[in-house]
This record gives sequence, structure tokens and C-alpha cells, in this order.
Amino acid sequence: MQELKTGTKELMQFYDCDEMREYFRKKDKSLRNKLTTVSEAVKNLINDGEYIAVGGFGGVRIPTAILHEIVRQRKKNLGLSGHTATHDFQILVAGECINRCDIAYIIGLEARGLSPNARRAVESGKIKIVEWTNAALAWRYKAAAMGVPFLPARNMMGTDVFKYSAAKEIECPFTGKKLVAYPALHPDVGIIHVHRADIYGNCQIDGIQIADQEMARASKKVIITTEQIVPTEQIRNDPTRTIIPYYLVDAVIEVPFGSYPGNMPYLYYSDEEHLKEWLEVEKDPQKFKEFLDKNIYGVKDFYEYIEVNGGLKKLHKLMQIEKLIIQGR
Amino acid sequence: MQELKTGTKELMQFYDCDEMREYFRKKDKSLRNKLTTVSEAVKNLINDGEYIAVGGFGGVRIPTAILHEIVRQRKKNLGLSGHTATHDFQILVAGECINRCDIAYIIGLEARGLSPNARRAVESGKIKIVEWTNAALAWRYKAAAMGVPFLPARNMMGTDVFKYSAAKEIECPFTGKKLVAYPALHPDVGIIHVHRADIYGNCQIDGIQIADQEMARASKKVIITTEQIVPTEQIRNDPTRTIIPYYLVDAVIEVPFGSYPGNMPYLYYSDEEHLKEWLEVEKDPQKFKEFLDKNIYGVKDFYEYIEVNGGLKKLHKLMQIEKLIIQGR
Amino acid sequence: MSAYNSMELMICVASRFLENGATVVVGTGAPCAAAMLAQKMHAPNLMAFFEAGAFAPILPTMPISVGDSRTFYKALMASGMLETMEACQKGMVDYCFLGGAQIDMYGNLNSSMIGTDYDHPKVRFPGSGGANDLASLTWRTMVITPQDSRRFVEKVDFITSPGYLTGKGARERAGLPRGSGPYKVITNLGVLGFDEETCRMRIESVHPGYSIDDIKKNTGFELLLAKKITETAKPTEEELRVLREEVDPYRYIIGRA
Amino acid sequence: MSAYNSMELMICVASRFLENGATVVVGTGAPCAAAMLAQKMHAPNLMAFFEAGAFAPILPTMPISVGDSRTFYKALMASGMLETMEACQKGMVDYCFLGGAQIDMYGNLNSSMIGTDYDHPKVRFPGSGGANDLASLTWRTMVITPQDSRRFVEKVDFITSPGYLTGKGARERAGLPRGSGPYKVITNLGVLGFDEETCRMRIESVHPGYSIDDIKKNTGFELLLAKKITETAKPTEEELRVLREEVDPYRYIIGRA
Repeated sequence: MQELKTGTKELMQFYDCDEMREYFRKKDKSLRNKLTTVSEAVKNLINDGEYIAVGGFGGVRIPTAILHEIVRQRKKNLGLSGHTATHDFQILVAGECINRCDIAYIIGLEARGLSPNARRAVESGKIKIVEWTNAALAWRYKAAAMGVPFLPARNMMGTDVFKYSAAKEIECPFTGKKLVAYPALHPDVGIIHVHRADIYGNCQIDGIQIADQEMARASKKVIITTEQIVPTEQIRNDPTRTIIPYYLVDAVIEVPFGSYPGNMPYLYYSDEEHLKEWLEVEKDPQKFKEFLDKNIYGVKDFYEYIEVNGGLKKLHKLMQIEKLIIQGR
Repeated sequence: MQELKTGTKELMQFYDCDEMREYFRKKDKSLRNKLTTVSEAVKNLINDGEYIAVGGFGGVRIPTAILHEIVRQRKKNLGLSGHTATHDFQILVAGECINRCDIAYIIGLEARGLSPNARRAVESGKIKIVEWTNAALAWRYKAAAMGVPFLPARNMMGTDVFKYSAAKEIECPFTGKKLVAYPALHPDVGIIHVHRADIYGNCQIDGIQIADQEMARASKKVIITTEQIVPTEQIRNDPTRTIIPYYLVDAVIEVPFGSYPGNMPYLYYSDEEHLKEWLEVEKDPQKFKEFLDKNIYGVKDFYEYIEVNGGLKKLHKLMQIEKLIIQGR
Repeated sequence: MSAYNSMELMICVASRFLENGATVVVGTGAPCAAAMLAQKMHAPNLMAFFEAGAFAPILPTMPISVGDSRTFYKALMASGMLETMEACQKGMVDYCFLGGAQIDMYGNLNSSMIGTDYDHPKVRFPGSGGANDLASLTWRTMVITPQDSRRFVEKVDFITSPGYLTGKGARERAGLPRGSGPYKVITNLGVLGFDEETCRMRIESVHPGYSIDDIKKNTGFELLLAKKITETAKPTEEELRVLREEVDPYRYIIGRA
Repeated sequence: MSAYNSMELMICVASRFLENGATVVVGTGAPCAAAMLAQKMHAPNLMAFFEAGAFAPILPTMPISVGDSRTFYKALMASGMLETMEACQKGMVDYCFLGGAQIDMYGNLNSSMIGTDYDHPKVRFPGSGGANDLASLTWRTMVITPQDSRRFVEKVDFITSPGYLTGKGARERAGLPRGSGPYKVITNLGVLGFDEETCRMRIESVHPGYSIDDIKKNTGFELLLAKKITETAKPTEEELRVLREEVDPYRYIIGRA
């Protein structure tokens, strides 16, 4: 028998699978119109202290309008699943909305560099963190989506990521092999931006889905923003394409260009100028405060945010970059 | 600590996950033309004694041409994953090709009744069986597809299905709950019929995929029959739709109407007359022998099999039934 | 009031248990007809999953397989088998419908074999398919079955799908999800439920023209009696019309009685 | 022979290790450029996975995120993150490319933090992302990194991605897949590999213009020497042309040197 280790950190978000069954049993699964507004969705579905998960990949297919509204409504003490959380993390930290995070990748914006403000917040200890990896968090969603309390895997063992996680080692009942066990992760609220949804919340995504298929199935509540609302007939004409079925969803909001300044595959590329501006102004807290007033606190909705950053002309350029008509990346 | 039970049957197909890693490492993953014929694929890729899995759902999207060829080439002592194995099971039993089966659902053809011949074979003990369920076998594929030696679940416990299986009970490391552990199932050969594939084996399926996504990823070798070969450009123009990537696949054969007499969603319905004939003639071993000669042993390929059963006129009718133009089911 | 056959009665009775907004995994045959009838009568928002991966189709006609193309005709999602099974495992699905060759007083079902020696069965049936999965993982198992004492037995030869196993608390002790189990058994003679204290089968309503004694005589174990036993309401004209004209116009199912 | 900068050299050298028919998970930056260069030079059948779910794209330009739309442009499959990770876990993927703030003699990588107190790091970095996953689950980890003794350290402050941990057999004892581990470390000074007996880092080739001593001086631990140490072959004219004209015409990556 091998020595089995256990991570030293406490599990910050875990529901017993029988409790979750009770919850999902009671969830209203009727086919009802769930159209609402960004501000209503955030007000009604996201409570201070809850644990949220953000779809997409940090700067790709992100629900920016919801993230800004969380900041604008000054939500506090949220938990976050930091599954490649880049610009999404940056926004939530800017608003001082989160106090704990299961991390796989935070602070950075991939090739763009690191967020000075997010780094300060994490290094100061204002945000309590527990270590995981991208696959680990995705498998944690998958366990929750499957309705089991854990899933086994073969990574993370032997490293400090395991040591500062809340994972456990187990022994395989068939092979005797040492495996890592990942506890199911049920976010209180999952927030996802998609290409198409109907008014009930049946959703289609074009291109990679990252971990959103699993995350939507794992979350207690799901908020969908969508590039466009389509008739349910369109969903029914191609049901193979449905990636999130309506009964998981609590709110649907049509937000054209809703992933801006993130990339929306097949539609528009990320606004690299604006993302660079974020990283730049964060170096100076005063400038950053003015920047947030201008871009988030001082604008009344997502249209105005886009307007402030170049409006239709900017969007047109990002569409042309996405379609490889003009150069950029 | 709870008492943990274990199924009483022996695991008939299990590979250690590190052995499978070595196997998959060596598998040729280059993008090469895999077009071949039904008879070559069966000759080269299915060996006596190997363990096979059949895609689709017994009488829906089944690779009939391959199944007939297995019978025609008189393959022996095959193992089978009986994941809702209906007409597929019936064909393989008719050819006396299988000697063991992990069963979820066998012998029956759902609402159509039971196969007298398959029943005789199982009741006589000629086919050794081990009990599972549809979900259990699908989760076994999924474990293999994920590269882990087992997956936990919450069904089968407390029943005789568990007792006569090779599953084990385990205790959840996070909740202390009793769970069932399903060992990974790596078929030696997975055989799947799809709507569209390119010459390399990139496949699309319209409508439900049953458990083929998992099974293709679990199998050591994969044989694809497809209604049509499409240019790779078509795959690349909609990569969201790819359900089986080429590197899993060993052989691709274009077999139009390849699921006949099974249903092929969106294209043609099952041939209920012919399936009824199967069930009827099986009652009389002599008549059944003649029937098999006529339909399998005595025909040289799949075109001829369809010809014997009504040819284009029959196919046209099944297409009209599928499209709800004429009544039938 | 029109005449009706026992299949029509069972389907109508079953359909009434399916409330609007509920979720159900249906098979082929009577359960599918019951779900369709419920949708057309009182439960337009009853959502049907099929075991092979379909969700919320607009069924154009009766499927012959739980995986055939009818099951995802104009569906909201055509996914895979584990999508359905995992929705059940997560507690998303209220009902399933099962049958079997034998059922005992705890609602345990046998669809595997007759005989006492596993390796030499007297009669071999198909096995679980998805039945064990649905009986384990949905909240409430419903059974539609003809009633006779060879089918309603003291002890099933093989437990394929778990009812309450050996009685109250046994499912949970076995590891099955908390609070799930058999709900109603709808036969040609009446409706049977389960006593909350003992988890044993009890008579809850008797179909018109039959008596409590008829039910007891056709049952191979001792049945409990609900506190109040009612007479089953007959199928209404409207139920029969919808069932015959819209749900099963070709009498695939209702022609079997 | 053209002049070349160190980034161009590292990309060319890395690309030569990627044989035709191999599978690789690539990130953004130099690894992506190395994979593209290999495909255009000698390995048209080199198949690239991206961590967020893309497989075998025809990259039109350098992606800035491993999840952005470039990564599945004209791809053969656009799936999800676990599709890639599980392909790795199954043993389907030969190579991954990683970097880090620190690396030790066993190829353990740190991309999490500098400092000794986890809760009060001196400097906090992004963390694993998918790095630990790829280092654990692909067969061979490749590293492209500038070489200096603050980066090549005796002991990393935090093991984010497993190298050979504490030496031979340690990965397997920890539970990681058998036979996997670090393969090559490509720096601006040379190519380092790993000794088969001790799993310690060793010098295998030295880039033109540098010496074994230059490499040793820029390394904070004792390096072993391969039996035969060669001089790295310079980038060829054709490699440089393809890299500059086809792979990275806007000098996103090669402009960083």
C-alpha cells in the first residue's frame, strides 16, 4: 500500500452530490422566456459572497457586460474559479469584487503580460488562493456535471501545485495505481457568452467551447449573454449543435459584441490596443481609477462602453482583423 | 467505514492505462489516406479472439456492412461490448462469431421482440456474459477515453447487476459516500458508421451520437464506415462539428446506406419488414440457415445484400418514411 | 363515455401523474404514449429525455427504438447517452418508466433472467439496458405493467433495477442517491403506490370494474392498503380522443391490449 | 549565411526536434513558431493541439492566446479543453513546450511564485494554467528559455510543472504516467538534455559562438556533460527565410530577441 497524500488547503467550494440533487430537483425546468437585462440578471442572480465561474478563456468569448455590471453594482466577497482567468480576472479585481479564488492561471494576460493591479491584490493576500491547474478545474466541473463527487486523474502529483491544493491522492481499485482525486466544483453562478441562444436559453457556440459545456452543467445558476437571440425553430432544426440546453439556464441577455474587448471567434478579434491600455494604466493607481470611471463606473451600459472605446468604427476594424481582411492579432 | 462490495465476475477486457499510453504513443497519427474496402478492413484489423465494440444503438446508425463481413469471413471467439446490442448482436450471433459479451442489453430488438437464435446462444452458455448497464458501459468507454483506469458513479449498487458484474464499490475520499467504480473499457476494435468522413477519418455525425464519441476515443483500433466521403475542406470549414478526429481512425470505407436495415437519422428509416423477417426465420434453424446464405454468405458485398432486399425501390421507401413523407416506423 | 381497452386506460392513468414542468425519461411504447398524452392534455411543459441522447423532441410518430431518429425530431438537443444519464445522476430528472418480467413488493424489477443459477438461466431476457441506471438515478420510477401473480412475485429471481431493495433506507445504505425510488405501479387493475414507512407496495386506486380482491388475487405477495383507496377515474372523452387521434393514430401501442 | 538573433536560433533548433507525424501541444510565442516552422520545413504531418480545445489548424497568423480564434482556423476539430488534456492523458501527445521563471537540474519548472512562504510570496506569477497538465501527461516536455543563473537554479521555489522531481523513478513513484518527462531545454546558449541514469540536466550541444563554460557560468547548478557534445547547427538560409517570411512576417516573436 502506498502512502497517499492530501493537499494542504481547504476546499473553498463544495456541495454534497445529494444536496445538489435536491437543488437541481427543485430548479424550475419549464420552458419559459428568460430574457432579461444585464443589470437585472446581476442584481437577481449574483449575491455577495457567492462563488462564480466565467466562461470562455480569459480574453476569448468572455461575458464582459456581466463582469462590468458586477463591478458597477459593487458586488463583494465573491469567490472565483480561476480557470485561465485573464481579462475577466483583471476586471473583477479592479472592482475589488473577489476575496478568494481557486487558481489555475490568474494575474497574467497570456502573451500580453501581467496585470500590475491583479498582482498587487494577490501578493498582498487580499485574495485567498488555492492551487489547481486548467485541467484540474475543468475536471472538477466535469465531476459536478456528471453528478459524482470526484473524478480521478493523473496530473498534479509530486508537485507543489498538489501540495497547495485541496485535492487528494487515492489508490485505483483496479490497478493499485496512485491517482489524484478532484472534488466536484459547483459554482453558485456560471456566466457564459455564446454565439446564439433562444429566449429559453438553448445555446450554440461556434468553435472551441473551452470548458463551458462542463461548467454550465456544473453551475447552480447560469447567466447567458449572447451575440444574438434566434428563434427556437433554428435550435430545433439543428439540435446536434445545442451545447447548453435551456433547463440549466436562469437568464438570457442579448449583448451584441458582448465579448469585447475579448475575441469572439468567427465574429471579431480582441481589441489589443484597449487591453494594452488596461495593463498600462494599472501601473498608476490614480490613472487607473480615472480609467475605471471612464470605462465602467461612469458608463450606463455596454453600448456606452464600446462607444467610449471607438464605437462602430473600432468594431468594424476588429471584425476585419478576425476575418483576416486586415492585419492584426 | 462501510463494507465495500465487489462484483463476482471476472473483467474480460482491461488494459492498464500505462500500457495503453504506450500503445497510443506508437499508433501512427499521421494524416494519411485510410480509404479501404470492407473486406480488407475486416481482414486486416479484426483478429479472431479480439474484443469489439459496435457504434450506434443496435438498430440505429450501425455499421452493417462490417458486421456482415465479420460473419462472412467467419471470425471466431470475438468478445463484444453489448451496449444496447440488438440487430448488431443478432448478426454476430448468427455467424457464431462471439464467445463472450459484456452485456447491458442483448437478445432483444427493443419493441420488435426477442431474437430466438440469440436467446438460444446465450441460454446455452455458448456466450459467456458479464452484467453491466448502458450507462455503465458508456462510462467505461469514457474512463478509457479520458485515460484513467476507472470512473465513479452512483448506479448499479444494491442489485444483482452489480453482483454479476466486475465492478467494485469504493468510498468517496471527499464525502465518505459509497460509489461504484467502473473499470476503463478499451475495445480492441471500435466499428462506427457515420454520416460524413474525409479520407483521413475525420468524422461528423448528425443527431445523437449515443456513446460513439467515447467509444472511438477508447478503442485501440477504429473502423469507420460512412454514408459519404467529403473533402477535408468541408471538415475544416466547420471544425466544431468534428466528433471523431482522424488520428483515432485506422480505416475509412464509404458505404452508402451502410446502416441498412437500421435507421440512419435524417436519411432513411429502419427496414422493419426485413427485421421482422429475421426474427421470424430464426425460429426454424433450417430456414435461418437458408436466410443467412441468401443475405450474408451468398452475397458478395453490401450492394448485393440491399439488392436482395428490394434495392433502390426499398431504399427510396425508407427515405420517404424517414422524412415523414409516407407512414411507417 | 366511450369504451376503452386496458392499454388505453393505463396510458391515460399514467399520463395524469406527469405534471407540467416535470422531466421524464421515456422509453418506447406505453410510456412514450403517456408522456405525449400528458403534453397534449395538461403538461405542455413536460420535458422528455430519451436514454440514447435526445432531449425535448416534437415527436412526429411513435419511435420504435429509444435511439431512433423520431426521438430527436425537432429536438432541443441531440446529444449522447451520457448526457441523459448524467442529467439523471445530477438529480435533474423527475420520472422514468420501466417494465420487467417480475416485480416484488419493494418495486424491485427483473428484466434479466428467470431461474436461480445465473450461469444456467431457465429463460434469459435482454438485461438492464438503461433500466438500472434510470431506476437508480431518477427521482421516481413509474411502472406500467399487466398484473398477474407470476409477474408480481414474493421474490424476483434477479434484481435488475432497484426498487426499495429490502425496505426503508436500503437504497441509501446500498449507496444509491438519497430520496429516490419507485413511485407508482400502474396495471390493468389499479394503481399501486408505496407505503412511506415500510416502502412496501400498497393499493391506492382500483380501476372501474375491478375490486381490491381482484388486485390481491393477481399479486404473489401481500399488498398493503392505502388509507384511502379510490376508484380510478375513467379516461375522459378528451383523453381518448387525443390518445387515439393524435398520440397513436396507427394504434401501434393501444392496439396491443 | 545570414545573421540571426537568439530567438530565431532557438526557434530553428526547437523545430528540428519535432519529427514528422508527431503530435504536440503548443502555446503562444516561440513554441508556436517552432511548430509552424517544422511543419513548413520537414514535418508537414506534425499535428498541433492547443490547450483550450483546438486541433490541427492551418494557422493564418500567430495567436495571442492559446484559446483565440487563430488556434482553430481551418482546424480539423474545435472541441474543448478536456479533449486536449484527455488526449494527453491517454498518451496520444508526444511533445509539449513550457517555460517558467525557474528551472532546476531535474527539469522541474516554477511559474507560480518567488519566495519561500506560500501565503506571502515575494513575487506571484500566474500559476500552472495548463503547464502542470502538459508536463505531467504528454510524453516529452520541451523548454525554450533564455539561460542565466537566476533562472537555472539549484532548487526552484515552487514546483509548478513536474520535471523528474527528485531524480530517476520519482515521477512514477509520485503517480505520474510511466516513461514521461523532460526532454530538451533549448536556450540562447545551447541545447540541454537529461542523463538517462540520473535524470539530471546535461549539456548536449553548444550554439555557435558559445562555449561549454558559457553555459556552465549561466547555470546555478552543476550540469552533466553528454558523452558527445556537438556544436549546434546554425539556422539554414531556408529555415530563416521560412521563419521570417512565412511563419512570423510581422516579427511578433522573432522581434523579441
